[in-house]
Amino acid sequence: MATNPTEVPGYGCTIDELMVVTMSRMMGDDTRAFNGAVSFIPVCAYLLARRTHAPELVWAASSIAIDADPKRIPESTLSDALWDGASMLSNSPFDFWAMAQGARYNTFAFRGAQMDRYGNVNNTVIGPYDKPKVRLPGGGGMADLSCMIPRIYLWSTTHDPRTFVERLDFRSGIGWGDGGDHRERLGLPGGPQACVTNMCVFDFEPESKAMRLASLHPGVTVDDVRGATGFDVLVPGGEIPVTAQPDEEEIRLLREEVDPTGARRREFS
Amino acid sequence: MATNPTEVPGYGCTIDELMVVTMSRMMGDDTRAFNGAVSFIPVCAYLLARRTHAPELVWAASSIAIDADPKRIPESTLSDALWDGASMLSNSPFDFWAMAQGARYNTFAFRGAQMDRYGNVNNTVIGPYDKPKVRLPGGGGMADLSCMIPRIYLWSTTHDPRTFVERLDFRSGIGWGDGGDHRERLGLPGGPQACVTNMCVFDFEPESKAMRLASLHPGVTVDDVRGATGFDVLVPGGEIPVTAQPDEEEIRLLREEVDPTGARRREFS
Amino acid sequence: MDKRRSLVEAASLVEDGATVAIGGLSMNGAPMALVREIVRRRARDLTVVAIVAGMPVDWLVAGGCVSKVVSGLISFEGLGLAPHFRAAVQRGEVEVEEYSEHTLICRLQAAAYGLPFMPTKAGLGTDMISMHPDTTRHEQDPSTGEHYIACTPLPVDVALVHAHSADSQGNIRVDPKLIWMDNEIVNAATTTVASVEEVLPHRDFVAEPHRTTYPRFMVDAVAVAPYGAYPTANFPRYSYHAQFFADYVQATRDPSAWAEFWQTRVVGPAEQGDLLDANGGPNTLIDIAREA
Amino acid sequence: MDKRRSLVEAASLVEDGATVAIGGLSMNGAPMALVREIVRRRARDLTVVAIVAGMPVDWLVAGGCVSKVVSGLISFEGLGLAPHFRAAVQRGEVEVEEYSEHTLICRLQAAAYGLPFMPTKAGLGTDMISMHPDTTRHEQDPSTGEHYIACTPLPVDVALVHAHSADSQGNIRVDPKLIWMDNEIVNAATTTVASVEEVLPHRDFVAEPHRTTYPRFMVDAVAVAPYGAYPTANFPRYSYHAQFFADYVQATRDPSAWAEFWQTRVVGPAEQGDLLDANGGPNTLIDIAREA
Repeated sequence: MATNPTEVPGYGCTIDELMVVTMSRMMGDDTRAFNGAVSFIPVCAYLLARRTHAPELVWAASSIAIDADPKRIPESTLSDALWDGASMLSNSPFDFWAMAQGARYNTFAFRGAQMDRYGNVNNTVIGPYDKPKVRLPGGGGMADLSCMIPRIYLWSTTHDPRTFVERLDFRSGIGWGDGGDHRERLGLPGGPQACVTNMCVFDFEPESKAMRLASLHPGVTVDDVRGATGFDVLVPGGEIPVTAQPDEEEIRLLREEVDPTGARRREFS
Repeated sequence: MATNPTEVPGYGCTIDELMVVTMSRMMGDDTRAFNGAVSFIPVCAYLLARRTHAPELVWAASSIAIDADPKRIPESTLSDALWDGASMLSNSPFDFWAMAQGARYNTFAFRGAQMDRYGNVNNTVIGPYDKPKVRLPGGGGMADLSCMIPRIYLWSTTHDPRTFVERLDFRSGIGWGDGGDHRERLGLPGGPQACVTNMCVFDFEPESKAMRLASLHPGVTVDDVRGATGFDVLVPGGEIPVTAQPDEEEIRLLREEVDPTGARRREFS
Repeated sequence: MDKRRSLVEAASLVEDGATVAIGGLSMNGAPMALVREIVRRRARDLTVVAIVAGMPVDWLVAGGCVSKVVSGLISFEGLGLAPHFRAAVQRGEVEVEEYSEHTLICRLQAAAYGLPFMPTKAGLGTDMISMHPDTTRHEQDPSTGEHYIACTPLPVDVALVHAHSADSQGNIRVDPKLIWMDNEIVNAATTTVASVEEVLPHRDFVAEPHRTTYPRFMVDAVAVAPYGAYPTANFPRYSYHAQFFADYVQATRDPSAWAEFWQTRVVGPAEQGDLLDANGGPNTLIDIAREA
Repeated sequence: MDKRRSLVEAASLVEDGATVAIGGLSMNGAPMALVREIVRRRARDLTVVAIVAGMPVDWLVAGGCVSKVVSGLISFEGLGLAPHFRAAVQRGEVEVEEYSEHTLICRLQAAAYGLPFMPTKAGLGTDMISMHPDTTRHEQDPSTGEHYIACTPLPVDVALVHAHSADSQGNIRVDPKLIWMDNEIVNAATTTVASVEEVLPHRDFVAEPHRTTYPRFMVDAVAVAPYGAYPTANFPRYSYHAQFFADYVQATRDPSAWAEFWQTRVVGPAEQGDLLDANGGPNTLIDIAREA
């Protein structure tokens, strides 16, 4: 079902593991996160961060099970198998949506079949809406949570020009919108902080809010990223750093405790 | 604490009992009622109706405890002592207010320190709002539920010109508003159906929506009612009926099962 | 009033052309036994409201029952896309009116609460809003200038939910009270039909009234359906059946395999026991039992 | 993070001039132990938000702590009017900003949800609305012409609630989850302070996570206060103490009786045990125990 992600040269881990560790290090003790469907990479990242540098981090499994500590990560990240060890099972409309609207949660990660330079995503259709070439699952809570939650993280395991596009076929969830101060004008809090892909890490240029190359995974060049991205990538002057290497302990925890069955590799199928 | 209500001449019961039985007979199997604070008369009426002619009647004690069957009626009609035997304890904002807004409940009874001819009530202040002569408890849920619930019943144990006034000092809850089609124009469902007092029963004239004498309690004359009412009472032509006599079984059930400690008399203090 | 009905009787409350809302969320708590009876009686022209769902919508589409899906997300998550739903939409046979989860919740709440709209920040700046400006209107507060979306009422004819238990009067327990968005569809619906794992004596509801989720007067019919959410989960009693999802997706790749799968493993079996028998019997029940 | 604090420390989070919202409803579940400490430390100039309440507001007014009450209803129900509240309002010393219950809930929700307003039909055609047209605006939906009330946000500095139990991290159980409107004030508040009957081991919360009412990250301080709702009720553990209410009302009729009552039976006792001792001791505990 899942193909094996590639080795990261010289890092003693595979690309899924580098992505998890990279995202994990973006989280802190003040992170209050939850997850939606098919969110293996961020779920691993939250669980790993809690085991390493952010013990106070809040994570609501499936947006339901607060402080869960699952024995394994199942095929569905909305599954009850993810809820073991929770100290609260919250009631969806009354508890979860109240907390999300009030930004009691502050962190949400999402991906899409398409993503544009401002971190807007499409998970609805490829092609025209009424007669789509590909009908995708739908935006789910993306349109909601991208408007409610201040710290948005994006990820993609398929960094290619079909995913990173000049123009979305449909905007299911908002990133920085049309860029610049668009979110602010709409009264929306925060915005996308970073995008972790299987090739690199993007941040967002503070003025234009366009994706900007922040680090390259080992063995990847700026030209590789440019060639794999459907829009013009902002590349800052000077040396582009290499994405930092995971510690041995991070890799061990991820493999042995956080995700022993390798659910994270499902995103590479 | 509570003074004894007067005997109803020839009926073998006291006025509180006649009021309860009269209100009880207005309820049916399709009644879905709840109660607020200090609502002894309607609580007794719902419980009695369920024991006599309306076994399917729904009553949520304190707006919380659905189908409760309390052993006694306590000093507070919002008290947990009223909840015994319930088949559901509902969660106030999420369950109760959803059901009230959606008119899943259809029946609500309220009284006020002042009431006008259209069945609007005041339970907020006597005198000017900012420097009141008497500060009353407040409207509570009156303004809400009088807008949400289609079948409104009013009652008063103090039928006098201070209670039934030409003009309220404050409109805490809406009856028929300014009369006529005022409720309809505001998009509000139904309206007051009847007002049961210690002297008589009022209904509402269909066009003007003004209170109209429907029946007189034994020993009370039309002039008595006129003298005790601060606004002009509509009196229909012909003989005004006498309020129907309670059955012996109704009185027995009320005294022995519904309200053995006589909490209903608290409204006559 | 005795609200107990057979699954067939309960499912018959969903008339052709109705707007029917389906409870559960993704792999959890869908009223699959009721959905199966709707498919078996060949209902037609349904508008299906499903906030986040997969298998129930795919069964209804595969059965030819659906003209429109009003939804936030339809998939099998890590186990694949909903294949019949996807194909039917791509062929133009089924219309999708897509909303986000919260705008859909707000539309259901507006219907339930008798309000002209419910406001939310959800969806601002997305195509989810520009796509249906009549039902999700982008507005600005006249006093503060703040942007919001006014979500108009979405009335529902029948809500279908699966729960843990009921009494004969139709009081319903979802236990624990993890109700996803089921309350929203029950509140918005004219008629509510519930399948339950078991019927308990009324006295059990009186003994623990805080565990009751829906009161009798909001429920129109109750049908007993053990494992009535299968192949989705009924937390904490049983989990979803991953193998069923995998076999289902596999079968759709070959028309003849699919015809047999559909007949033998979905619509053919007569009762709940037969359905479970056709899908692995006791081994499946052991497989989906949750670890304590 | 250990959120446990003494009652004195917890109550000190309510600063002079703060807007403090008080949980419970009428005779049920008010955070009386916290209120008593606020009175004892002579807090001043509080704006008190209490949807439907009695004794906690009367104590705060009697203690001279209150400049404004934002409320739906203040009384002791069948046991009388709240005497200090009433007298202070009639003397013009305390301002009352009166709302109805639902418009107040909507104002708290608007604050909690970050919305410019929440709509409701509540209050249409009443003076409750015309009294404060800025915070409860009578509007008409531009599309349908339907009337509604737009309730603007009511931000709260501190929410005070009483609950059954907590763990040391601040996870809170209201058990059963009969939360009145407490969720609304907790959601709307910057800071939440909870008193609880007892602290339980964290593993008890993990064993039955569906019984948790508020998660640790929404709670700032937890103070243990056995009988912390006394003289109001803590369903299902104990009922309100009717005799206390009767004695209280009686004492207010004579200034010297009142001074003694206030000192010996309300503010004087040091700890919760002393308070109960001063109000009848074990006989009172037996009196307020609920019948099984």
